Amino acid sequence: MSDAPVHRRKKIEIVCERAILDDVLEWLREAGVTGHTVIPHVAGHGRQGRRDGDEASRILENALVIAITREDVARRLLRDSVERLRDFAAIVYLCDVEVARPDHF
Amino acid sequence: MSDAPVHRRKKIEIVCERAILDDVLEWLREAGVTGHTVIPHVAGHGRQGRRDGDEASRILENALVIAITREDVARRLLRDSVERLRDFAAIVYLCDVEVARPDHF
Amino acid sequence: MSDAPVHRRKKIEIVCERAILDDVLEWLREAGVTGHTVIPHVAGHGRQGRRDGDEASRILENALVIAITREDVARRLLRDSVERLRDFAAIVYLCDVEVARPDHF
Amino acid sequence: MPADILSLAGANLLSPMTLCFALGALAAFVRSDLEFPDAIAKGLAIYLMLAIGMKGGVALAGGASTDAILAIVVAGFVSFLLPVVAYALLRAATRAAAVDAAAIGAHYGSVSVVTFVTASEFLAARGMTFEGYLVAMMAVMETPAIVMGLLLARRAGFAGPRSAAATRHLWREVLFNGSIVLLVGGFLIGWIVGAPGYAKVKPFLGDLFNGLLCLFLLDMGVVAMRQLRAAPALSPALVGFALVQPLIGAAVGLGLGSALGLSVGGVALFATLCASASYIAVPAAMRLALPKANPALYLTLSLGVTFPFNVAIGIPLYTAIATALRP
Amino acid sequence: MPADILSLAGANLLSPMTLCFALGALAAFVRSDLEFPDAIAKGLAIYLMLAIGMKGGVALAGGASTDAILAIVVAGFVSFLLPVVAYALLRAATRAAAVDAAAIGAHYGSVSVVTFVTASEFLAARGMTFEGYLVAMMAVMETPAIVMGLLLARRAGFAGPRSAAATRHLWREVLFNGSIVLLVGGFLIGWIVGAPGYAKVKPFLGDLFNGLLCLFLLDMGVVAMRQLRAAPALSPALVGFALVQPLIGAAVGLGLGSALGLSVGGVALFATLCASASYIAVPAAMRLALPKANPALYLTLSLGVTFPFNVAIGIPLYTAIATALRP
Amino acid sequence: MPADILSLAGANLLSPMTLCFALGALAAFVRSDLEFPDAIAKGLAIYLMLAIGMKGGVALAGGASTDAILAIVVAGFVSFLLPVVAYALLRAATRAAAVDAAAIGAHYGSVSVVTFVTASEFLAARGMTFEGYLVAMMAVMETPAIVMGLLLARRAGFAGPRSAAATRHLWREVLFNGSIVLLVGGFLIGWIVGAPGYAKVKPFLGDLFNGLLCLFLLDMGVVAMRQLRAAPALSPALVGFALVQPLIGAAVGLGLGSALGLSVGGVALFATLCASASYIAVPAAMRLALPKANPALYLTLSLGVTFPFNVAIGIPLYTAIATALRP
Ligand SMILES: Nc1ncnc2c1ncn2[C@@H]1O[C@H](COP(=O)(O)O)[C@@H](O)[C@H]1O
Ligand SMILES: Nc1ncnc2c1ncn2[C@@H]1O[C@H](COP(=O)(O)O)[C@@H](O)[C@H]1O
Ligand SMILES: Nc1ncnc2c1ncn2[C@@H]1O[C@H](COP(=O)(O)O)[C@@H](O)[C@H]1O
Ligand code: NA
Ligand code: NA
Ligand code: NA
Repeated sequence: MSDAPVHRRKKIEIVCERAILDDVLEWLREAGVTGHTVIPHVAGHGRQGRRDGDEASRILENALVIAITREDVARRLLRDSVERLRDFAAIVYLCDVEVARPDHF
Repeated sequence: MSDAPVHRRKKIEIVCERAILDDVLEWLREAGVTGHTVIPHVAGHGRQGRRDGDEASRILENALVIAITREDVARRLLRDSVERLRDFAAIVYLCDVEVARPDHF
Repeated sequence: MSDAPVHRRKKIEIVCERAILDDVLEWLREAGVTGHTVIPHVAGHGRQGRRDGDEASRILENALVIAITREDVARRLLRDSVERLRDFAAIVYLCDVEVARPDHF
Repeated sequence: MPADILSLAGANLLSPMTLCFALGALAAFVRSDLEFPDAIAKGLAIYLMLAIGMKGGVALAGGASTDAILAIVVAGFVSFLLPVVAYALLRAATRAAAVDAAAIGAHYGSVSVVTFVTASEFLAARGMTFEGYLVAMMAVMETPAIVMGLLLARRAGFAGPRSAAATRHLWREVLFNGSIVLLVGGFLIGWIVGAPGYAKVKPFLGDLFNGLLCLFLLDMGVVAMRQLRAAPALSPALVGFALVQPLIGAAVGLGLGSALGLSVGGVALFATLCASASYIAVPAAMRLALPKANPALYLTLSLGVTFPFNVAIGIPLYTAIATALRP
Repeated sequence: MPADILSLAGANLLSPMTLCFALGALAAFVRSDLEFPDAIAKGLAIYLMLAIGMKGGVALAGGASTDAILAIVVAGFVSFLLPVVAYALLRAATRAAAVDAAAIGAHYGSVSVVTFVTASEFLAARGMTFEGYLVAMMAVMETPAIVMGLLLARRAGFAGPRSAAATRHLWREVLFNGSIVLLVGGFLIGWIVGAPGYAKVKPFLGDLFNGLLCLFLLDMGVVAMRQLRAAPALSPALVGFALVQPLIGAAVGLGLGSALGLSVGGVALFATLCASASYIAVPAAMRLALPKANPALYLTLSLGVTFPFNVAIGIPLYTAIATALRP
Repeated sequence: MPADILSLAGANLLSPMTLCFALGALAAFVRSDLEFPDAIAKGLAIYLMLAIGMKGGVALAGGASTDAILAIVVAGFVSFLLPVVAYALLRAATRAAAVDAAAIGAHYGSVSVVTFVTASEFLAARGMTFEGYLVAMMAVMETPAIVMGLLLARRAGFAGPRSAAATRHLWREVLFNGSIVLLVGGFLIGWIVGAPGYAKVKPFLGDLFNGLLCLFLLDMGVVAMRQLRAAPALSPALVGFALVQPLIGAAVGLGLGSALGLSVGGVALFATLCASASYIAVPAAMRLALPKANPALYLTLSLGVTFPFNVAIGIPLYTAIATALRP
């Protein structure tokens, strides 16, 4: 077990309003992220108040994007997010993860 | 890139039965957490058996709460959770994250 | 606060196609994991292209499995996943977490 | 009369509704992947409650009698007191813990809307009518049982909800849960608009009722059987309770219904209400207020045992007795 | 005539549809857990749009007149220009920021399909007919207002969408959003198949219309009231705007509708379109294109204030005036 | 006769159902945000299967002939053997890998319920009837093809499911998948309750059928077109396969149906069943059992090419030939 090789990557998670989801995914792609996972219906509360997707236009609903990627890519995304997501309901954070197939991410 | 300032925070995640979701969110607020994200329909299995929200009253369903906050707040919540959530289906854990906008959390 | 005991565990997260969800959960159980949480409807993009569950058979949909467990169990699962999940759309990664009730996991 | 009961029961077992219920149960039994999306099940429930409420209101439109008001008050008291009977029976005849007995009792004091609706169609198919205010009686029986369940638990030393949010949540549940709003609201709307207003919505709320009930019972069959399968093995004593308690409730309903001077159909329906157990509103309330009670117990008894018993056997039985009691 | 208005308003307030809306609002007000699954609400909306579209197409089947084409073009222009009126009014009479005024304006230039549908049933219940192409007028009014809203915002110094994906998304929303596809598509299908083809689907798309509208309005009541409760306190000036702007829009619609030679029912419906504000398509577009505008403002005004105002008071009022204007 | 086919095809293309399908496809083509919630689509599918099953059972109520049993057995064999034809064709005429050919073959041996239902309405609109047991034939054709697909794959060296859970899951899918339960269950219920029982649910399960089918086909249009768009470019040979294989299947169905002595409507429907390809049950099974087969291929061929082909052209074509074959 101890001999299993450990490969470190970063996980970036973005909670954002659904309206800009396509935009965020395009941004990730351009930055060189090769895959992502989306939890499409997520509620929340933050500076912009309650957002629980309870109304007809559904603009008050969030999505949660998860992407595993290389450290440099993740850091760049984190830094750029400040400017990029300024006007929208959104948060971004990074976290260390270990993966088994380094070629995958 | 290397010059991007890194701000450390804690992420607290709580999986709990939906019945006590409002209660848990109130508890977070009182503890000084300024925002949260909720994944509203989550299935699971633990000491209390299968919980997959398959029945009409939906009491056998979980929610997943994510909150980014300061380390001291997160540790206090983790400690208090033992007593607070004793009777319910629930788990709590912390994880290190990095954020770009420290004022946000 | 500083006297709160900290117990380290690993969180393993698996994003996989829903078709093999039961199979994955059986595998976790066999490996000695005592609980899990499932986010049942998750979209994504990876080597196998877009998977957003938009079609009638719903085979193009993912689930996200979260399990907190001991480090050795998690490492073994990570190692075995390479072989076990080869043919399917799936990713696996580990992350450090702290819990309050060590007997729980 | 026994011949009567048998023929009623036979006709009931072979109606499209009961057969749909059986089909759903069978599907879940063989672990078919047949699955109703939760949204569809909720949508159907909203439809059934609004439709039955409005039908009741239209039937009463124009006048409201003191008869109706008396019957509604009596129904509320019955819901409040039936949990005591169930609690005593459970503690005497089974090994249920006090907190479980209190929680289960609350379920049997309250009612199952689908059981009521199935019974009302059973009567309609036999040309029997009933008083419009039966719907209001059902609405009023939804939640007093919750309060009595909590009192019983407190007496046994179990505190109710601990946080302010949980208490508020609980009271909202008791007073304004969705079923009550739809039943009472639909009733009032029907009462206000009367037959002419109802004509506009009848193709939807009236003509489709049976068909949508079929669909709903199909889903209930799946849900009830899944609950039974997932549950821990129940002791024979507990299963016995879930079969005897409805009979006790029905007896109370038959007696009081006759005393109130209800029609034969009305007596049968009131008996059905007393015999039925909640599986939506009360579990949600108990989970909040009595977390130490075991949900697998109360869900399985009400949904897995009593509900199918009433749908298949109870309804024709209570109807036959109500008919026999006719003065 | 005032007596007329009052009796129309009274009849409207006591229809099952309006009462269902009130019931939903009440449920949300007491914080009942009554909740329509989102899927059901969307399914109902799809039904209503397809059904109203097809009805309109069948009514016009066979022929399309220059009258129709002229009316449709006029409707598009009205939608394009009404935001300017709303913008001016907001800037003059309230303290709304320029970007908020532009976004709110776009909502009032566009239309609310449910308001239209409610009005069409109100007319039908009174035996009044209207031109089939009113549906096409509604479809064409859905989105020109979005473009004008963006122009107003740009004039005030706010850029539109920044990324290519957002721009594409916005244009798809303007040209092909789901409502437009269903209304125009349903209209064309009705136009092609005519009465004989429509007969096949009438039991569903025609006979059930009122009943399903009840259900939809029940949900709208919940949604509108929740929006009102969750919103920050609105200034009296803003609430005033949300009551006056529909009257201005209605006046425009009454005038132009008469000038176009529409029937009484047609004039009333066109006035209703001009008076109503979007709460689905436009918010979605504004959120993307003008993120600095405050969504709580535009949603609360259109959904929480103007929508109930039109359903309860506006529709009978505009109808009474259209009747009085009859040459 | 060619004139016949053309006029049938024309009438079919201009029915509300086909037009709704086209509208959905168009909406997806222009990337409209028109979207059916998944729960609504599933709810509609449950309705269609229960309704068509029950209709079939009622038609057969009272008696079951040896004719029916023979036809049902033959249908099962056809489903089992058609994948061999498809496999051979794919391997000979396209560059599909063996495992893909086996998986695609399984799809074409099985059936598409919506295609069947659309065909049955096509016949009804022309006053043509068919044997009630056609529904049972459809149910029996759902899954034998899966078994043959796995045998073909094993012959080519691909193992089936590897874990015990996957094998159990697969067998449940083959024997008790939701469609089979609803079709067979509905059939049996209809057979038991007969015309008098059916009368109670006919306003819902009968009268609304066409209208709800419209809604379902609208969604299918969206889904089929999205599948086409998302798919990798298909080789012309593969597209050709998806157009030729239905014709081969239809020929088999026309021949065997005539030999079995089915009515003209029955022959046309059986041909449609043989021509149609599964896009719900079989993909789910193949994904588990043959993960190395490419889902984009089998989904696109069955849902994106063959399904629209059958709906628009196949059904009137097979009907015209069945009519011409009448002795
Ligand atoms: N501290 C936090 N922890 C977790 N999620 C948050 C936090 N703050 C904000 N969010 C999420 O991010 C969304 C946008 O946040 P905001 O831009 O602050 O309104 C919210 O609706 C929440 O879902
Ligand atoms: N080891 C674990 N890993 C991940 N989730 C868990 C674990 N144990 C419990 N859970 C989740 O927490 C819920 C409540 O757990 P319990 O209180 O143990 O029944 C379960 O239904 C699961 O969703
Ligand atoms: N880099 C990544 N980050 C996050 N999720 C991913 C990533 N790559 C793949 N996934 C998820 O894992 C699923 C299967 O991936 P794959 O096997 O690469 O197609 C995808 O549909 C995504 O949901
Ligand atoms: Na009861
Ligand atoms: Na307007
Ligand atoms: Na076939």
